[in-house]
Amino acid sequence: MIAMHFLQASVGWIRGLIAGQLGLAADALWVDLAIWLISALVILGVVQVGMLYATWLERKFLGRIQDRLGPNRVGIFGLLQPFADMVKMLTKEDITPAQAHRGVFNLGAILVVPPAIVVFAVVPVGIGLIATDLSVGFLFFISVASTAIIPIFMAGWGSRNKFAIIGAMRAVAQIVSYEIPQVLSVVGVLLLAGTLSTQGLTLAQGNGGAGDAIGYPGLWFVLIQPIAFVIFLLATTAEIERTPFDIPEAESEIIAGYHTEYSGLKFGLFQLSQYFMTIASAAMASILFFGGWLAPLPFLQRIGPLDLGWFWMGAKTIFFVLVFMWFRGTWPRLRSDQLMGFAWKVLVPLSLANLLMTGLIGYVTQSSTNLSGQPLLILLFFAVANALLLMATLWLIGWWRKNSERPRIRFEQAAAGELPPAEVAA
Amino acid sequence: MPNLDSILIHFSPELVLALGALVVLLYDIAIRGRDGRQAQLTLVALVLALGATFWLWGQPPLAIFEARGAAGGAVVRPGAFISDGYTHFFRLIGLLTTLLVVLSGMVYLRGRTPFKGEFYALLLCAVMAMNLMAGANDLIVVALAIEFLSITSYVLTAFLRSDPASIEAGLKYFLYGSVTSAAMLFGISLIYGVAGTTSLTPAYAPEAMRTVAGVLAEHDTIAVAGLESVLLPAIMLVLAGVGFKIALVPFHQWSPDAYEGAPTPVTAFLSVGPKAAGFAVLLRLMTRVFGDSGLMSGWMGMIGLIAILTMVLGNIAALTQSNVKRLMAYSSIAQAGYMLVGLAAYGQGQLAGLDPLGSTLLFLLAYIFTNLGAFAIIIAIDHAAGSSELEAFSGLMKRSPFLAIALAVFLFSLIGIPPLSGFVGKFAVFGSAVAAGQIPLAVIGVLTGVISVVYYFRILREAFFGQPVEGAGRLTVAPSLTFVVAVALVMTFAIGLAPGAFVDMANQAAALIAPAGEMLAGH
Amino acid sequence: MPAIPVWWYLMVATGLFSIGLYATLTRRNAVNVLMGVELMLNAVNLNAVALWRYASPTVSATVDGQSVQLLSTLDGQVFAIFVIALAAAEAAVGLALIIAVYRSRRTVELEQLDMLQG
Amino acid sequence: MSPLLLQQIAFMVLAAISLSGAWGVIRAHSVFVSALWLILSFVGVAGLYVMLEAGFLAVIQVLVYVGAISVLILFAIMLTEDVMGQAEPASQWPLAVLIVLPFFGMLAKAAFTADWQLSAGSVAPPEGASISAETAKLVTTAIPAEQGFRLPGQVVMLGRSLMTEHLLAFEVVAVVLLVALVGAIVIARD
Repeated sequence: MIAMHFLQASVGWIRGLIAGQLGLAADALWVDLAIWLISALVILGVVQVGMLYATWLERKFLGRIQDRLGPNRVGIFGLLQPFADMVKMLTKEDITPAQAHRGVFNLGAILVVPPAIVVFAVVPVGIGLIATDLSVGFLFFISVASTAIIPIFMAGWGSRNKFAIIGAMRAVAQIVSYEIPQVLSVVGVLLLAGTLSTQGLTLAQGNGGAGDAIGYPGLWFVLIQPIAFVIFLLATTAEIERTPFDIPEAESEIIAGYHTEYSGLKFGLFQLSQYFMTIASAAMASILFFGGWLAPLPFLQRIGPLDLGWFWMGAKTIFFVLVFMWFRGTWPRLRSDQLMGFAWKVLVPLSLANLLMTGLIGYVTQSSTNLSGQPLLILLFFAVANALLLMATLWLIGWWRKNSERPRIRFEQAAAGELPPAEVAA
Repeated sequence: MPNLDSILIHFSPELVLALGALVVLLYDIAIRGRDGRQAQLTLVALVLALGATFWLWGQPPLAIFEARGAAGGAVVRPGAFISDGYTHFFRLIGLLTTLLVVLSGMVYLRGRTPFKGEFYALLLCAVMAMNLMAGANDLIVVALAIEFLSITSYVLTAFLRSDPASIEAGLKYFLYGSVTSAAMLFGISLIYGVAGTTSLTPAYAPEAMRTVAGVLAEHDTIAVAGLESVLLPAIMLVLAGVGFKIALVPFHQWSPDAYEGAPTPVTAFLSVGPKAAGFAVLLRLMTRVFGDSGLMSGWMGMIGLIAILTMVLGNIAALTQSNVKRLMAYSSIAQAGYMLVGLAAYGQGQLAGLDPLGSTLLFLLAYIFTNLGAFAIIIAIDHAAGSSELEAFSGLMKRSPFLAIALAVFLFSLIGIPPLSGFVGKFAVFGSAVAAGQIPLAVIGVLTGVISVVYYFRILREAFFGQPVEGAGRLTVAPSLTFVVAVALVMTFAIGLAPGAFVDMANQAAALIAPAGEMLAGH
Repeated sequence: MPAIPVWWYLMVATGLFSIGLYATLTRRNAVNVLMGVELMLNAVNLNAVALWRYASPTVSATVDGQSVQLLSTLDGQVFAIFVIALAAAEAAVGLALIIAVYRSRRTVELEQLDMLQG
Repeated sequence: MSPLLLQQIAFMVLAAISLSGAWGVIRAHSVFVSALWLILSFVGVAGLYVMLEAGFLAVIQVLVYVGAISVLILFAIMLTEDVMGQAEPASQWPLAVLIVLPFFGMLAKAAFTADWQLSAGSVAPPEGASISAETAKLVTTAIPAEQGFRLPGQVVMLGRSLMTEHLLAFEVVAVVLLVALVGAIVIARD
């Protein structure tokens, strides 16, 4: 409470300062605009630096995984490497292919960045510390992230290069497909929290949050919805096109996919947006399932008057960024048909099953008077249901692996004339 | 919260259909593409839904999917779906149509498509959409149901995807349809704006509630607020959407192409199902919602004009067609024009004992059996010859006398020769027009009817006096198809010879959508 | 008096609708026609939401001890949501048809689709 | 500058975005570029929804139109066009103008002259149709009000509305989507 008052007071103090500078009343529209501008600049700055060091972290971490040292020449531990990289990238020649559709080609590279920045508007790092607490925060995140598809199409089409187009189409097919399990897996969490606001979702995982009000204890949602969490993590990895779901830019097949033709600064913009999205997705995973800026234990939430929300949020985000990097370092890339099959035949049914389970338990516990106020019993329900779901998962993955070979067999049979033509056509 | 029990009871035909569609799809997956009994399952679902409809006929009318207040459970918003005699009438028409279409198309489809399960599931969904159109009491449900039927129709039209004509027909149907439905939705959004609610009528609800019909009835207020200039264009836009489903001129351009390219059983379905459902929506909207006297004078002229255009253009364009499916497309456009005459005669006096709207319903009832019977024969010939050109009908008399004579009966009925059902229908609508003082409509109807003799006789001449093409032997017809022809024959004669019971049926259904007595008396 | 009169919105919607209609009437490429339809549907939604915001019946309610005017229904928004769903369904079927036509005819220019004509 | 004027400027900008996007659709020479203009128009309309205080709808607009329908359209273009393909110039435009202009005039005049406030006030909602205290509370409970956050807005109300007043439409749209899914697969599957 004290920390909250401290923060609110400080926000008020900043408002007053700005108002004083501009010579306006503290609640004037311009002050609002100035506050928005400041938060935008803060987000941009933090994310920018975060992105630069994410590249460093990635190279260092991958190096360790692969028993190497990673960058260690520029600065201590190679800490200045990102800046060297940046200078290199900015000074490279900017090439636009002669056949490219100039406008679409350039616009594609420019438009790829804004969605990746805008999503940070709904990432909270503490009470009151959020750019805008939208009532539809999570949906906002998803919908803005989904607009990133359009510049990918523009890049692929504008390049007039078949690898770029194939890469773009693969990327879009993948992103669109994985969006479905990504959203469906979270619906269970949304049901439990009863809100779409990211701030509300965070608070629902704390003591005294909305979770308590409807009979769920102040627990991180990962404990109640573990399978949903795994689905979300995998789908998100595919959404941001990282290994093992990085088919769109599989170097060995289609060079660098939709950004094959880009160089210098424009290539840098693609890199930038990808790291932005990685950080944003890591942040969203921690908000949805790991309590966001809430500390793991209540007494760790603040030191004296200082709220540590930003610290916990940052720590969790970095943890998930590392998880994505760990995926990249250790998993092989999936085949294209496996990739789509995995989304539609495994993740979508599972997330639907998870939603059904959550809805059923939620309905039972809310309609039964015996159960309200018995959080442990409810948790037990969820544990049993999740165990059942886990078994279903394993069975489903086994089935999928058995069946995912089938297209090849059918194709070979067809080639050998073993299947009737009608069936081949079908 | 809506009342679940009443939904389960009064929505049972649609629930059965939805469940049936699901079962057919799952069955199709379970048998893994082998030849199965999807058609039989579909028939079971249709018969069950028919049974439910007959059973509901004895139940008191009710509007379901109502919203109730949290506290006392009082209805705060009238039901979104009306389950009364009018709805049952169209449920019956929709279910019977589909039953006959499935029976006559079973053999035709075998071997023509690998997606039998999907075909029948879509057909069941189409019936469900038609039923929804008949009972819809909410602008949103009206829009959804029309669009639902449209989407299923597009897919069914393009169902034979190895046949370029089928796909092309589907695309043309789709493009026309999506434009007109967007126009209709625009009109609906304007009507919503005028009324402030999407709920259409206070059907069977005890309390007075805000509805579109209620707001529009306050005609003076609307005129003062200048909203009349919004409503008439809006009604016109809605007419475009519904007119597209019925294939009224000038929203008919899709229909010859779609009819010709679609698989013949689908053509049979399109020529009857969406038309009937379109009329269901049209009549209910025009009378119960826009039936206020001030508005009516605005749209009555439009309806009369459309009826004339439809009758004239349909009959004249049919004269030059060489493909029978295409010819039947224009023929069915013309028939829809005749049906519309009943609506154009509405509210201005009536033929002894027959409501003008009842005459439309009676015509519809007569039309579905006659037209489906004719189409059953076209399906049989198309199945055997692989073509629906006029030449394929040559020498039908020698190849199958039963079909040839049945065809003659159906076409005579479409012309309107007594004592067949078509005559009763035409007599009813044109009689209503005369009684309502709409003499020009009746005269044009009769004259265009005379024109229609020419093109119907072209088919009959081929069938009776033409020579069978080389190698075409006796036409063997599946028993299910013979059954359809027989049923259609029986009904054609029954409605023609003993119209009494059917007139009662149509009248009772029409009475439910006629506005209350005082509104008529106000004229 | 609100800052923006409702007819401004309605005018934008009408403009979108008219441009969409023009596109459907003049464009030869089936995909372009479909885009025109999408514009028309957007006009529908804008209309519905604007009229919801400005022309819905209102009721008084007490929220947190303060008496406020609330819009009593969400019909316009619900209508728009359903139209969006319909647009998605329609686009899926329509584009499937376009792709199927292209597969059999190698064109999606409407003037070259002339197998059926009377 | 007053908030009122600011709102009007915002409206103008968004309206200009929507309409210029639509104009681009009919003027662009390439189908792909047409589609990009269309997306711009969608975004503009989403902005107008925000101005109309329909935030949920704005997000849905972006999610479905920009994120899904335009992607479908772009896919169809990529699958059906020669990548370099140029659309032919529009045909029959005089006729189309003849149809569209009177239509626009009629609707625009109607929208301008009509007194839309009529429907807002004329019929009083009956007892029970008003938002109950209970409902009003529900809208605000998702986040404890004393913590001073914004209301979750209309999302909760929309959900309730879909599950009560519009239950039938909600169920039907599910079947429509299933039918569209099945239909699209039947038609387009290789």
